[in-house]
Amino acid sequence: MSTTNSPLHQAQILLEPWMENFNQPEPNRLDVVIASQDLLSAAGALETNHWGYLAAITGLDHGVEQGSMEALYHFCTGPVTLTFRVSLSRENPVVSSLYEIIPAAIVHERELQEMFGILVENIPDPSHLLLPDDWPEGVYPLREGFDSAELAQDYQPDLTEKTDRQDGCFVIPIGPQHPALKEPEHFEFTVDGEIVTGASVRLGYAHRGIEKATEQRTWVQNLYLLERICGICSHIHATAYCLGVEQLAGVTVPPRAQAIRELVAELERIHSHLLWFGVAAHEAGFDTLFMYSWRDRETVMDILEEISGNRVNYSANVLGGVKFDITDEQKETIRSGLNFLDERLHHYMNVVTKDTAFLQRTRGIGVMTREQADQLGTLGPTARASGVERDIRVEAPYSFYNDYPIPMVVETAGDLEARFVVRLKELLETNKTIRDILDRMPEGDLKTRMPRRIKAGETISRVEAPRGELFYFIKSNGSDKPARIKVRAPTLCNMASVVTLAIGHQLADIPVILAGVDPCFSCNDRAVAVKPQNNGWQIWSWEQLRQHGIDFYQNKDLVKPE
Amino acid sequence: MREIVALLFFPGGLFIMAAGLAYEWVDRKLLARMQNRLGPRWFQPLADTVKLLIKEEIVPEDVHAAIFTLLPIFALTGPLTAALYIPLAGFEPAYSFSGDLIVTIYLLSLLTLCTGLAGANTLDRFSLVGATRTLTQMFAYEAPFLLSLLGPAIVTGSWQISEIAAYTNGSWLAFSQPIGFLVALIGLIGKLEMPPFDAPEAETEIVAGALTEYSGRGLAFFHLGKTTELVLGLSLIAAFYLGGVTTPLAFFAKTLALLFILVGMKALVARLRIDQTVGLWWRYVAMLALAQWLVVILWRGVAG
Amino acid sequence: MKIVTMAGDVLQSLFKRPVTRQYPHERVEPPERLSGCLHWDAANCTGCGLCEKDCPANAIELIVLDKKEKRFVIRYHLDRCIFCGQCVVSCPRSCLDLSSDDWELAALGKELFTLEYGDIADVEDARSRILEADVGQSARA
Amino acid sequence: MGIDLQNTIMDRIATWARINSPWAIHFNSGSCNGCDIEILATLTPRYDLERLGVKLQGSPRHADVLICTGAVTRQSFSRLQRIYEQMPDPKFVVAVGSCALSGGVFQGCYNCTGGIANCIPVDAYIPGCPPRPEAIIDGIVKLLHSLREGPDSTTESQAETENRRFA
Repeated sequence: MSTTNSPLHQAQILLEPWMENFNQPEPNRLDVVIASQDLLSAAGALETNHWGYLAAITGLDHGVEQGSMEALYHFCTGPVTLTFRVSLSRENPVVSSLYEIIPAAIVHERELQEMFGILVENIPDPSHLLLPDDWPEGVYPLREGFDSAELAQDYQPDLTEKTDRQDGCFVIPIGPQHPALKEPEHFEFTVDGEIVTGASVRLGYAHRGIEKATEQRTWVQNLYLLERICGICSHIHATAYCLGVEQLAGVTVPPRAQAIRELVAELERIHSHLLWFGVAAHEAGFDTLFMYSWRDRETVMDILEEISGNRVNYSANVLGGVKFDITDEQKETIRSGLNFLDERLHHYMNVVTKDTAFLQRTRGIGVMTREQADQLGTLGPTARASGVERDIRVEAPYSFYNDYPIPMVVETAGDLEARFVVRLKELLETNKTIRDILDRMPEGDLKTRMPRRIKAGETISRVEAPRGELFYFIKSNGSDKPARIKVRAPTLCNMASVVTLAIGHQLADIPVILAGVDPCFSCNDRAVAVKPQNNGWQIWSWEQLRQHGIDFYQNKDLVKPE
Repeated sequence: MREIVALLFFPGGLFIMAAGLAYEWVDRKLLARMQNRLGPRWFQPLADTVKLLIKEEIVPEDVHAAIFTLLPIFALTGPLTAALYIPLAGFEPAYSFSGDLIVTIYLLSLLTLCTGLAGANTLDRFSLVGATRTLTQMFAYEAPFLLSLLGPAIVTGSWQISEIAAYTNGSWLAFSQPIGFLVALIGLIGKLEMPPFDAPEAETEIVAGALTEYSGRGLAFFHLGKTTELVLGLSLIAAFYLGGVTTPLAFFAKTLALLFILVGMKALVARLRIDQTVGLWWRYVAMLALAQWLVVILWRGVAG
Repeated sequence: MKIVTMAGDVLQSLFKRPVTRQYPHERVEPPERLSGCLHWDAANCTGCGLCEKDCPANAIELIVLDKKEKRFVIRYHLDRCIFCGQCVVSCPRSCLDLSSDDWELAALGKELFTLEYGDIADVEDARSRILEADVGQSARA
Repeated sequence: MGIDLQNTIMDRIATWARINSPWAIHFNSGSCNGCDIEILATLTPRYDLERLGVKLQGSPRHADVLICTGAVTRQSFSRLQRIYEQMPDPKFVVAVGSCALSGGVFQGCYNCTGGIANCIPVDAYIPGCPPRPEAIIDGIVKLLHSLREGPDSTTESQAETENRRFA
């Protein structure tokens, strides 16, 4: 407990001057009530003392009767979460932007603004992050009383062609349909010859409105809705949700079920990383590597299909446990699959670190320093490739990671090569952990009974998805439907780095840099979509871009005046 | 009569196009097998071409329609004409005159030029970048490729393909001029925009490069032009460097062996960026080709 | 520093049979647990409606014609189903099953995706009731 | 008579070429990625769609078949229509996955318009969440089959499957 308490204690001391009230709902959480005018100073105090990072901003609408809203700023470090609760009036909700202190806050704030209609003052770019361009003014989907049927009725798609050409600049659009993107997002890169001088992103093509939808479905139905935020990391989304709901309900999941959850999560990591590995190689124009890595990926897909019955959305979780057992026969299949993969992974490691032609495309490209990675709020393997030690499985072990620990893999180079190496090394560790689980799998039940109505309360659930930390905020009001679920997927945080890193590179490097952070827009938007929060950089405005371009490259030639 | 046959059936026209499609199949099939896949069926390139020919052709707005329609035809004409001057399938070239080597090299460049123009003609941004890259790459590989083909010409003391082929018949210049041979081979990859030098049509960056806006017949013509050029290039290199292609057996064996090397490169090497491509060509390959050239000239001076 | 690190793989593949499965000419048994089309066993059904309630995609409609006589029709929307198996877990009498061999479901028209399980007469009955309800609704409108 | 014969032969050749060379383009209209990776998987060594002549193209101008996934978010609605318009005739649309068929699990979400068929005409539907790569190939084969035989034959064989399920 002392390890958990000391950072929170420290935070309590730091925040003393502004703290109106506080409570500790769970041992690893501290909720601090802050007045909206004190927000900047309080966040500044954390930032100057390097206390944690901003993980997410959640909006809460308490409804017309109470007439109030709340913005929750979640800061995390290690296993603890510190939450600023800022109360706002429903008629005139205003907060000030944390952009000056925490540049990474802008995405979260823009999401807050468009989803709740909370005005964020001084935000550099107030445009839509996730919602469509033709979204009606003054309609905020996550506020209480928003009716999607009403909206759908008078929806007329805007079919006019939008021109995105900038005067005097040559703009290369990538997306929403583009061979480099398997998902619809829209990037625009301004190029001078082959050199990229500016970049912007439009998210929201995959924004489906999942967070709102969760409030209309039962706890059970939401499990599958949230699983489909992302088809690549489906299991981890469902797991994060289950962990949170079980925590709220006060239910303990049988050990065997927890072991199976971790097993599937790690198998999913193999599938996700190999998928990414192939796609990144394809972006770099190395199709043979793509074909081979996807061939080998079929091994793990077969395993997943055999144990769960589905190749992608395994539906392994139910609330209170898991659906299926692992038989001894299946354990053998998994072991032999892992042996094959181990051998192949060593081979690929050799390829990415030795192949001259491939290294030309990865070594020293898209370098992100530790400071940048920290400042841009990157997560997961992208951050770890730059030497930032952030891995929830190690820092705040959930589920069964205490019993089957996994070491953290960190590289320091920060370039594309390091991102390849980090992920491959991670897979080797993952394989060891899976073997460990198979060898020492506890006996017992697969699930416990779950109530259909969940006790009122709030909880936070953080897990390590293949792409980085996944953050869930779940609030129940005691009914059979959640009051609010907020999802912040890792890609939201990582997108910022793409836009920043792209400037000054060759156009040809862009797809690889983009692939390098392993973006998952469905997570992003979906998640984002899922909840009001997560998405990303719809864009950096040109001002921001320029600012960053100047800051990071100090090369005025590369940044064209408008 | 002989002219009509030469123009329409052999070696121009039908034969060279059929050979092109067959070689394209070998290319795709080999690549697939190297990637542990089954690969396309034998008639795949033919089906692709026929399908493209009967498909609707969309002429985008804002382009010069006549140029848009005519460019593919010119692009195909270049290699088809060049086929008349190159020894194919064990036969002498259909036509021959002093200096036809130079004409042939220009005819072979026509396809690249047309591709570049086609890209520049459409206002699509991917096409424009593709066109820039195509032309940039052309300036990079064209000089070393030319130099590498001139090596055998200097040894022979003639600018006529049939004479050079007759001279090199039986003597494997690949051993006496290894650098020239390598440069010619790599030059051919660059010319055909095959991986690893496929930056001009890098799918993940600029969709399909200069040809992004082409559909139907236009695309089919460019496509045919490229496969035809593949056969011609292979045949030329085999004739100059691999001891001649005077029998059908020698022709097919040697060109397919060369194709195998090409496909191997394709499978094993990651795509180079356009700046890396240009750097590689001018900094190393062109210098090497020049060195080889000088050696050949000096050697001739000393010996002759 | 090597130029061709993948040469071994490539050469091996040339002389080996490719891993390609020539589906549909060559079929491999799908795994036992595969989730395919939903099948319903009418005999045990009590008409509790849990499957309909828990389905996250509204793929199941349970039409109760007569609860005492156990006359139920299940209308299953294949195009909505996400094959998650929650209905199978929820069903207290194990009447539902995601078939492991009925998975080649593609079709050229959407009308084939609405499946009705139950006694033929019951299905007819259910259909006419729905039709009546529809007529009633449009009449009111 | 002569002209008829000629026409028949030309038609046959055209159909043959179309069936054997379906170049595809893939558009994700806001799906979860599950279907998209399975579509990509059909191109990899295990399934290798190139053996049926399918080639994934980047430009809509080169494609014959639009493989479409997702529940069509409002933001991607017009993009999808534009891509469809950019494709040259004859063109076919395959909707992959439950979301693309009906909205699937995203029915009723405020930003989803629910299904590809609301946006552009669809020629083949492949249910699944996501469909296995084999099921995707099955759908494409059924589409190609219908091109050869005309749409009726496939419907008949489907009806048989249907009866089996009833029984």
